[in-house]
Amino acid sequence: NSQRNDTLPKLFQVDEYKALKAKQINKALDEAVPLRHPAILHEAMRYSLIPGGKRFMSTLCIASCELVGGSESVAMSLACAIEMLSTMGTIQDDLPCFDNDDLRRGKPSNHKVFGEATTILACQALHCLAVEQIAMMKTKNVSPDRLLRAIVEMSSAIGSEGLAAGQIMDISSEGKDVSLSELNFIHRHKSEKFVEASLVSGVIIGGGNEEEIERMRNYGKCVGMAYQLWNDIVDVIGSPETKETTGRDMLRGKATYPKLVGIDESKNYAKELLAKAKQELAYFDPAKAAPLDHLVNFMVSFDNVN
Amino acid sequence: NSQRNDTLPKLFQVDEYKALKAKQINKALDEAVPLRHPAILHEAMRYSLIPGGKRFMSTLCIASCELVGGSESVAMSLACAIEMLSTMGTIQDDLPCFDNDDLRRGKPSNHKVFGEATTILACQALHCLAVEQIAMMKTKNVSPDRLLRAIVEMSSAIGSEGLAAGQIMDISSEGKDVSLSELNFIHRHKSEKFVEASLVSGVIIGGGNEEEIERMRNYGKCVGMAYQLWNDIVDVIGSPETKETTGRDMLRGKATYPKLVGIDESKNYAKELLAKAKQELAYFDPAKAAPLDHLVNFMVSFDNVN
Amino acid sequence: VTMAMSTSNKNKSYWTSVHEDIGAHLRQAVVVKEPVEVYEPMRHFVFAAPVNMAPVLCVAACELVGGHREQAIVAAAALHVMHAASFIHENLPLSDRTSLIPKSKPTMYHAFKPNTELLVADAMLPFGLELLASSDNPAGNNSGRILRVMVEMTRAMGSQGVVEGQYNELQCSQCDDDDRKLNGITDVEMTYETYKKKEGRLHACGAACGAILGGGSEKEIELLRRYGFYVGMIQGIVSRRLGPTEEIEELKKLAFKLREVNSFNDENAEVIFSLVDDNITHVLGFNLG
Amino acid sequence: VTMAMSTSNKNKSYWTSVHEDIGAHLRQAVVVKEPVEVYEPMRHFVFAAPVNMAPVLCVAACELVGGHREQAIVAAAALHVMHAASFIHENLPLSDRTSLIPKSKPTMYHAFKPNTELLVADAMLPFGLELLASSDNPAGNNSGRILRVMVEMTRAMGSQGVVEGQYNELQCSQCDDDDRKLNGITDVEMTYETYKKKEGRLHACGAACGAILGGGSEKEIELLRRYGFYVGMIQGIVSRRLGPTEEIEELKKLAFKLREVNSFNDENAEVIFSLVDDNITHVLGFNLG
Ligand SMILES: [Mg+2]
Ligand SMILES: [Mg+2]
Ligand SMILES: [Mg+2]
Repeated sequence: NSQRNDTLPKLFQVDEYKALKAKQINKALDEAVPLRHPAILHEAMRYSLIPGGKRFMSTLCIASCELVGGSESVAMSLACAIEMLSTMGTIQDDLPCFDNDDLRRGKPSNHKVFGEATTILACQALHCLAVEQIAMMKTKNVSPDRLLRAIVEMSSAIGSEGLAAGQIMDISSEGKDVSLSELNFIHRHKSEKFVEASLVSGVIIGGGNEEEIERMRNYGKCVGMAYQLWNDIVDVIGSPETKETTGRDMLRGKATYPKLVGIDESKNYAKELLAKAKQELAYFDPAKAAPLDHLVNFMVSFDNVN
Repeated sequence: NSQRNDTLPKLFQVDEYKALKAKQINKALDEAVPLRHPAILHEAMRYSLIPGGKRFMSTLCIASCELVGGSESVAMSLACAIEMLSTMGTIQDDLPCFDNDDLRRGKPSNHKVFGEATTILACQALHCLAVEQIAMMKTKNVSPDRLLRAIVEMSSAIGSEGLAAGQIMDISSEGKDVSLSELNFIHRHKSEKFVEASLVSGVIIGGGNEEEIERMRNYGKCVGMAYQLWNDIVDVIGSPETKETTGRDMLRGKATYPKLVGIDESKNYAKELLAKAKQELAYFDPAKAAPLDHLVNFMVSFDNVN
Repeated sequence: VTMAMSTSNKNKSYWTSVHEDIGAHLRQAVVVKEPVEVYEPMRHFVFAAPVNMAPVLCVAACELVGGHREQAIVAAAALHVMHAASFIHENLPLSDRTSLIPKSKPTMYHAFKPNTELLVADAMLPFGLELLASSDNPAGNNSGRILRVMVEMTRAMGSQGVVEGQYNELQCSQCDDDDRKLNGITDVEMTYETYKKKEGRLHACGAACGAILGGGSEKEIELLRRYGFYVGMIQGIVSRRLGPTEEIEELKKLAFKLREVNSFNDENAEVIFSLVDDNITHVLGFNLG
Repeated sequence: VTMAMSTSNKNKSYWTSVHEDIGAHLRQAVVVKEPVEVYEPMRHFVFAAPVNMAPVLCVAACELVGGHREQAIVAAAALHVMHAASFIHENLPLSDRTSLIPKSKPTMYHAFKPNTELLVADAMLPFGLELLASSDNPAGNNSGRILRVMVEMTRAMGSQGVVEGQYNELQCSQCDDDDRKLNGITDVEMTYETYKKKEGRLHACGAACGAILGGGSEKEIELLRRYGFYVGMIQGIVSRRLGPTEEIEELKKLAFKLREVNSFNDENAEVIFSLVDDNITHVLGFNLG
């Protein structure tokens, strides 16, 4: 399996791919949230959504959909939904009752511009619109039961079996000593499930069969958890690009993997997860799997980090 | 300690004592719940209270109060309160959402006469009156902090740390296999605590010191649990007087000690508890302890049962 | 004196039984499991949120078009769960203002800190959708209808429905009389827009979803949607104690008019239209009295 | 435009802070511990029960007579817990009738079966009393006042107070118009008796308990008891949407008159009497508007 990297088309231009997808997603989002009445409410929805972050999750979703032969146009509604849901999470995270951040990506956070009440309403509106995006997908190629399944997949990832559950546990363990199994619960629910669901729902609407869905789920579990470990590690030793440690988690006294088991152990666990992910991906056609493989590749070499 | 029985005044007439106390308690209760307006509501309160059961708990309370030198008049308000609380329990027990019994002691149960809504209101009224009885005790010999302590003692025995907790657990374990530790929780909360509190609060308002209170608490724990075991056993093998098994618990599929550990084991445990109770009682003046000792004596010889 | 059961009593017991069936479904669908920290707050708010009539309308509409109760009961439960999210939002104490909508009533003490309450609300919408999806039959041949109901519900709860209503309410409470004069908008107009979007949309959605799930025709779905809209409007006016009584009477007339134009079985129609009958709603306590 | 805080805003934030302090005390006093089966339903109902003004009155009265907030906050929490028991009772679905008081609103779905709900109510009164007793200082030299407050509370909740009110309400709902004519009693009279006993007694108790715990004189205690009574009566009328508006105005006048005869510090009195001021209560949402 360690040779597998070599069988991938070397010429795949991951940066171009990411830039292209991000551009297409941004365009789709711009159309998905028009400035309807009431205008300020819709402005609040758009403010944090466009332009947003790196569109990592939604690009993963498009890649997984295309992997099983789905078209980008089929994946785009789902990708928009995923961006709406993940934006909703970051908006709420900045609220005074959570991290109380006045800035996000250099500009005032949503509630600083629109007030907390409007921000919370905008979040619910984004949430509803996200589901509507999936359900109303303008294509005849996806059956209702697949759309329903994709909605359940995403709902489970953000609700009482996912993100919200993880965050509630995170809050209720504040100021307490967190055990490794509790941290696993939090990481799995707060981070891993959303990555997993983004990938799996892509395969579902792309027309993947049960085996493909299952493989992608296993792949998603590994990549999702590795992604959270990567963030935990970067918080301590800095990212490869900036070489600057953010240390935010430490400042907030948050439980992280490095804090509980040390940096080396954390790196090893992440590597293990990524190796397992590669195994799962090996099930698919290498040429079609190239985008996914390259997309998560930035995490592979933890040793490059610092 | 097995000799202790012999040191007790043999001439103590327990039946006369019980009859006398019951008569006095009945008289006090009659005065404690006058037929105020609204008349039917107060009739509902009196209907099940007067005449009620054997006044066992309230007699124990008077005996424990007198044991530490308190007067019967001091104990009487408390005894009335205890009867109100225990009547309240039996009234509710007959309701359709519990045992759905149409009869109690040969006459129609409270809700059959007054309707469920009025019955439930009468229960709350009895509950309030019980506390008022203790708090408004017409005596200058008992300090407010002792009255307060007696109220807390009784409240704890019937509320979320006592009877109600035991009953909720009982309900929620219906149809499930009950473990011995769960049965212990149920028995302790549904039965033991009320006996314990009746005895302890008697000592508190009787002016007992901390050591006396503690001894009586230990005594109460043993006697209370033994009393429940006695009832469990009688349900299977019949009471010494009637020789008739009621078998009600078995009919309802209720978890009991005999069901979980067998009759012999249950008898042995009860005997053990009663022996321990005697030890605790030995701390007090034997002459003054005689009433208590005789009152619980009916349970001593389990072998007489059947 | 024992009397034969009157029509009014029959209608009452119909609505009561629907209400209780939805409650029973919620009881078994929303349980406290481990970790308790997550599921206890969720169960608390599902059962602490006040009832509205959208769920019972959903079931009644389903039965009226010839569907079975079990086809709509899960959707009704989901409607209540989603409404519970709005209830949390409205009562959330925010740091830049006391509650989301200051004029609403602080009807309860807060059981949890604001961050937990907000997260519980976040979990409600997906939970409602999961619940709804679970009512799909194993063959999956009902997916089309369920998907359509999901669109109905997310639209009703979103920026063109309940959220818009809440946003209006918020604006209403923030601007003073001078602002209103400046914008040439009256308090009553503002409020009218609010309950049109909030209660109106939600109840319209409830009735429409029931009709969809019960297999009603498009005409039946739209007729019942309109009826639900009137019911919601009345509830909106009554619950705010605002707006003139004549308006309520007007809405009731409109609602009854729908009965005349409909083609439903008469006895079944009698039941659902009893919801705008004073005697029924007073007893049911749904605040339409 | 930032403006100096008006008196009205000051009063609002006073009541809001009292409300929030009571809530915070309840949050830490009522926790879900093992066995969850017992304590989860209890916590649910403590926080699902609608608020009334008796607890905030208790705290305000204590502060008005010169006491500290912490002397009354536990009693206020206990008052809410006991009121929660009545709330459960009123909504209990009974087998011989739908709910204890049929005309009350089925405001929520039932989270538990009736037997559990009844037992939870049973646990509430003792829990409230235990809570209250826990506020006694270690030296126990406050026992006299606490004991007096216990008598106040159990009397207010008992057969001459809330229970009598609930019993009246029950009678009211059961007898038809003919019965009423026969007994020469009108619906309004019956209802008046009800909220006199229910809301009136409970709020009178709240204010009196606060005054007792704050060390008020007998005159102050009785004056505040009367004030609480008027507040409760108004709440009773408004919450039932029965009784003429003039009656509310009359009660407000009576309440304000108490302010004139009192000897309190003027600024503090201003705050507590603001509870019958429309602007305040509308925002607080305590249904006095
Ligand atoms: Mg954060
Ligand atoms: Mg943050
Ligand atoms: Mg029984």
